[in-house]
Amino acid sequence: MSFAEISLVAALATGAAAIAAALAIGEPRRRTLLTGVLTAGCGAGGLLAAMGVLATGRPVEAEFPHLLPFAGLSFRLDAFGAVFVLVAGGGASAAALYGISYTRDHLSGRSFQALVPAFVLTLLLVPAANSMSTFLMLWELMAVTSLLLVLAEQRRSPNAREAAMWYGVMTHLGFIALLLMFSLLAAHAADGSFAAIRHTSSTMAPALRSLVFLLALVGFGSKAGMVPLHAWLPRAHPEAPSHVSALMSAVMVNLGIYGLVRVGFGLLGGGPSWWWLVLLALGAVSALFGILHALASTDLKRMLAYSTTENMGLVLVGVAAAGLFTSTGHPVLAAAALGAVLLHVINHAAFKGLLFLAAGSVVRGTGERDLDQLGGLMRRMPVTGAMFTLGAVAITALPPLNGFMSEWLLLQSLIHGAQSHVVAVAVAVPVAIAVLALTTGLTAATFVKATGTGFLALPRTRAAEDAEESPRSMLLGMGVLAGACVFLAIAVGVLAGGLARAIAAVGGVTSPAPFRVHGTTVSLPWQIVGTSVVLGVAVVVGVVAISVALRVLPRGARRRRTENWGCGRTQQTARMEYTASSFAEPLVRVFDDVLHPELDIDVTHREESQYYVESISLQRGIKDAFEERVYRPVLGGVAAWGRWARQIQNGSVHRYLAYGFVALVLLLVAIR
Amino acid sequence: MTRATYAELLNLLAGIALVAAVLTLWRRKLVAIVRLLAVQGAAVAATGLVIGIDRASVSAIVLATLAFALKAGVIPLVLLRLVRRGPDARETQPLVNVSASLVAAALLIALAFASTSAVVSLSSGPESRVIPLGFAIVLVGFFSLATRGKAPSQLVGFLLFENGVALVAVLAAAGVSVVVELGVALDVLLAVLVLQVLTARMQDKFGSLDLDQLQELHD
Amino acid sequence: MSVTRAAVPILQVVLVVVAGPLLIGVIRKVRARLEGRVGAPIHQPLRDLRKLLTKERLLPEHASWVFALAPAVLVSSAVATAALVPLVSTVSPFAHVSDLVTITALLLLGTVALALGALDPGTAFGGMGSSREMTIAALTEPTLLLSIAAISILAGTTNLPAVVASTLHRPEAVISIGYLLAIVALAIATLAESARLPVDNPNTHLELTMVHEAMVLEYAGPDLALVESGSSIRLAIFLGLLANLLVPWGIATTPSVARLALGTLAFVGKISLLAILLGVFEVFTAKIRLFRVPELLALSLVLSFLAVIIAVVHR
Amino acid sequence: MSLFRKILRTGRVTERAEPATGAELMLAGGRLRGSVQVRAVDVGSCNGCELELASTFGPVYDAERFGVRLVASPRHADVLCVTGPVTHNMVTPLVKTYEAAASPKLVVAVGDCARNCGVFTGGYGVAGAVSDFVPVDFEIAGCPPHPDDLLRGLRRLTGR
Repeated sequence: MSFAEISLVAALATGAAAIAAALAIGEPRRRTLLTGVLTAGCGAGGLLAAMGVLATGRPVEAEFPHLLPFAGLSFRLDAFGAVFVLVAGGGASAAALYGISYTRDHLSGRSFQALVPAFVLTLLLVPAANSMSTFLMLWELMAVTSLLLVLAEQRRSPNAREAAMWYGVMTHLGFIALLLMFSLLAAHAADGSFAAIRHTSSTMAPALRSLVFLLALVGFGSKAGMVPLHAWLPRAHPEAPSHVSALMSAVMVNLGIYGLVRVGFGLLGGGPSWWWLVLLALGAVSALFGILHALASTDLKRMLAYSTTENMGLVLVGVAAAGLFTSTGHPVLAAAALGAVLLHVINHAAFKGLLFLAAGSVVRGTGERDLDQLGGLMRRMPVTGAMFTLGAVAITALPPLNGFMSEWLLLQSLIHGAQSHVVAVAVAVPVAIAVLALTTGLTAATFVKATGTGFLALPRTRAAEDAEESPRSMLLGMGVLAGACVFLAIAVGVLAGGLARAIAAVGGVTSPAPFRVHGTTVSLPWQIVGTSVVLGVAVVVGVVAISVALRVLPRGARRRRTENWGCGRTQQTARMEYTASSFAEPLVRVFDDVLHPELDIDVTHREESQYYVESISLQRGIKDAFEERVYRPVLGGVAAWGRWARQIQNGSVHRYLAYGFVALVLLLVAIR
Repeated sequence: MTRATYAELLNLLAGIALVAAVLTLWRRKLVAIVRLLAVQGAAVAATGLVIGIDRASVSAIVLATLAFALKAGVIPLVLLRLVRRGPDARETQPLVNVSASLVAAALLIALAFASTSAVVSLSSGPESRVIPLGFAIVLVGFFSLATRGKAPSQLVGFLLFENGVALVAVLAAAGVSVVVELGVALDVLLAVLVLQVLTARMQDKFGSLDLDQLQELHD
Repeated sequence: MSVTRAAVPILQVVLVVVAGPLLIGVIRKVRARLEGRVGAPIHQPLRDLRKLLTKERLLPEHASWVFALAPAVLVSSAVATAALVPLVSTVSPFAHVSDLVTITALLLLGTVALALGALDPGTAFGGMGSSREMTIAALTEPTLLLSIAAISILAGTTNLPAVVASTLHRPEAVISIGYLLAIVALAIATLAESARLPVDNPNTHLELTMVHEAMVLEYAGPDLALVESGSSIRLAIFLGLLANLLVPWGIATTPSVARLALGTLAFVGKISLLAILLGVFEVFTAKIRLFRVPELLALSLVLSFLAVIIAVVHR
Repeated sequence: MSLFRKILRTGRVTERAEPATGAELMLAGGRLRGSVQVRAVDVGSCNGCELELASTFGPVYDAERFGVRLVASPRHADVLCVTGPVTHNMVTPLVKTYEAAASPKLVVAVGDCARNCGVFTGGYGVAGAVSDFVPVDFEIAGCPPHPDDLLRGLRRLTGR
């Protein structure tokens, strides 16, 4: 038995043990503790297994022919799937540690405690599924467990039910799409196993292949929060308990990407460029739309959820680029783009998980999610504040942290791809570059807003004023992910080999020397490592040196604390400082064609004269354009159709008999 | 001149013409917009001139010079008079705001390049490689014709459009059709004069050149 | 040889740290002369910095470590950039990581750090400044990256020294319309990034019109010195980069002492010329309204986009 | 272009300054030699002094050539040029401004009102002279002081 197999089995065993512990142990504190530890162990096991597979490139296989009627279960964890198991394992262990004290107070119930490890197990197993039936079953399990977890706090937050409804409906529409897609594929194959499908998919009719791809786009895209199928994401992710939000936003969405790549490249073996142009457009729109809404929203967790849509958009752009480059005969660039995709999936898991955990710790410390009500937390919750800042720097793709590496790689592959001689590519790619750049800039603005108004400045409410720091296990959970962010930045070169194996394992993308863009001076792994280390060292050393240098100045040793300079105002309060909404206002105004901000101001005058103002209240709402324009009409249409359908059956027996008779006649006519 | 410099020169001129078209979307001052139009006309005519020189055909050179006088001289001057007579010297209410129309212009340019790729690959001469730029000018001109509120700036849009057509014609037929082009330019001049008279009338009647007000008259 | 090669980054850093404030001095001098004044001597900004370093350090009552750290991050990111980009010479131990995407990211790091530092004390103007700064920065990113993409497509690489070298080998590339458009777009982006007119007025005293100034209202003494020198270094880098992309001649391609000396002279000459032009330009332009800035940046975006497309099609 | 022609025609309008007298008083241990940032604080003046101060920094007198610059925040300032008698409402702002500046810092009382309430002595709105609230290091007399005097005073601070 190989190392990977052993650790995988260990992971499954501990996972099962965690569920058992959650159900068996009566005393809540011990239950949360043991379940958390075991779940973390399960995650760690998955992590190790993935590392083993990535290191050797040898897949782990298992067949259980009789476990499921007719189909049986078949697993095969190759290097590509291992990347996602890696992410799931790491994220799960951090979230579980965090959960120990996060859930102690109000979420220590048996069912909830048991659901978390179950969810983690599905996350670990989905990338290992090797047949249609196995995949669909695990996929559905994953959806159901996460759905129940979203509902966990329905008593405390009224929105949870509505969110869960959106999530349930949309994820099942996605499931139907996937079911259709796999049945189409399997219909042409000997059986439902991926190997068989891969074998015969090339013989399918082009139109059918395209249909399969589009269905995959719908099914997996909705899971990845791709616009316009994103509507559930900014609802469901914030409503779940924060460590579950972290798991959903950092790990589960990635599986949408996994499925898309697995089907698009692995099973279908690539396709015509218009597939990828469509995907490119959708990805770019998702990125821009997501970050604009993240910028405009003041709810901390909702903002993070929208930024997940944005990051998945970037990843989808990468996938599309890989597809385009493959279809136009640039396998090397395709490999680079796919490498960027995988790297960004890993990085995003690290910093998005970190940010969600930090947000959870804020919610726990203040009971507030609205940035306009927070402020000054950096001095009251120093560790959480530092963690959030780190995550913000990482997600803004600033050197020397990890987010920079993957965006750098993505941009490199795009810039070099723009030199393609296929005009469609040559025109589409610059647009993608522009969107990427704008997204980066807006991300910077968004997270300066979040950090600056949430953690810096003066507290705006009592809640923020008497916030207290979270217990140790939560900080530990964040620390793990923060460490991951730093490690991934400095030691990204370590991953290069594994990523190369993963790309090779996908199939459909074949590259002689992965990560080597020939004809230019870019040879990626080398340079990424070089860049990260050089920049990291340079900036850190610089900061330290300067801080020290200031101390040796004649008066540099100590600082005099003074009152803020308020232009001599006699008193200044937190009401005078910029809130999150006011910070975002200029950009919201610039992009009002997209965001359609609704502003209503009502001024109540004193009765004696309209020149004396009693109070002014200002409300700004920003609605999701796609919900307004797409969802409402569709839902309305469905409802109308339902009303029409009701007329058909009015309960009269004769009419039903008549239906039967007409049907029979038609049948006879048909088979004549 | 060498082929390289010839091709580079064509690019440069066509590029100037396109940039001028884009700038008309950015500027608000009608006078500035008309000046940009003059610059563009000059660039387009110069393209014809360069091709004529390259072909060493006297007639082409002569006609190009005439076109130059017309596009960079007469038409802009007429327009300037028209603008100076007008009450409001700036494009106040474009139907699409400036930033949005600039982004739209970028997309139109991309579209132009994507759609004319076939033409470019058709012949490998340096002229044909510049055609996408001309086509982009056509699209941008059409765009500003469609989205500008004031009569003069709409006129400018129309003339941008015409310059684009001229450029494409010159490039496609590599200078031979300067005759045709000149004919077009002439009746465009005619159209401009007519429109000037009309707008002058509007001016005197309603005291403004705002087309929405015409709309109101209609209903 | 290897010694001089290793000395290149140090030389460049020293150069920009000194030249940055002098550039500001030159710009002020030019403006003063055109306004009919004598103006402060060119080395006045250096004097100011020296004095600020001897002053007392203040910390606003509500500020956290972010406020204290921001200037250091700003300066060190700028210094790191100065070490990477080819200002004096195209050969340097960091040549392989000196790439355009990295540079933009590094400069963005400085911007973000200062924006956070401005929000930290919780004053109204700090928030206003940082909000506006981030707005402008966000809208400038696409132009920066696209113009960069255009140039690197023409040169076949995003590695800066390679780009400059390729321009040296193919001077005719500079007059190609794509290249020129990219440079123009980059110039507009430079004005926006380094808070000059018409985007921001560096010597306004009216808080409500401030962008960059409003962010640094709370900084005093040595911290202010850091902020000032940090932004002046950024200006020097931007101008030097622009100069070397447009007219790379004179830059040292071999790390010999003589060539480095020549390169230094050329660099100083180019950026001071650009600074004079900037000064004249600022006398002749007014600051545009904050909500007209997006239009300017949209224009530069279109230009850079056009540059990319032309570069792709006519390469 | 018309502006450019104007510039050329106007040329330099700054008046020649008399050479620096050797007898500068070097306040703050001469740490401000050659570089002084000034923050003007109006604590209730009739704006006469402001006008003169403005013209001191204008083209004709051009204080900037001696290393003096007006700044927007006391945090950036070494010298507070206080004008006018301190009115009741401006007492706190004056003290806060002084607190906000980083030492070494100097307070210059510009004009007679600042030195000793001038014509406003005993006015109902007047709380007192500047020196009653913050330590004044240096005074420039006059009602209002002539730009020449202001220039001379500022030059004694910069020592140039």
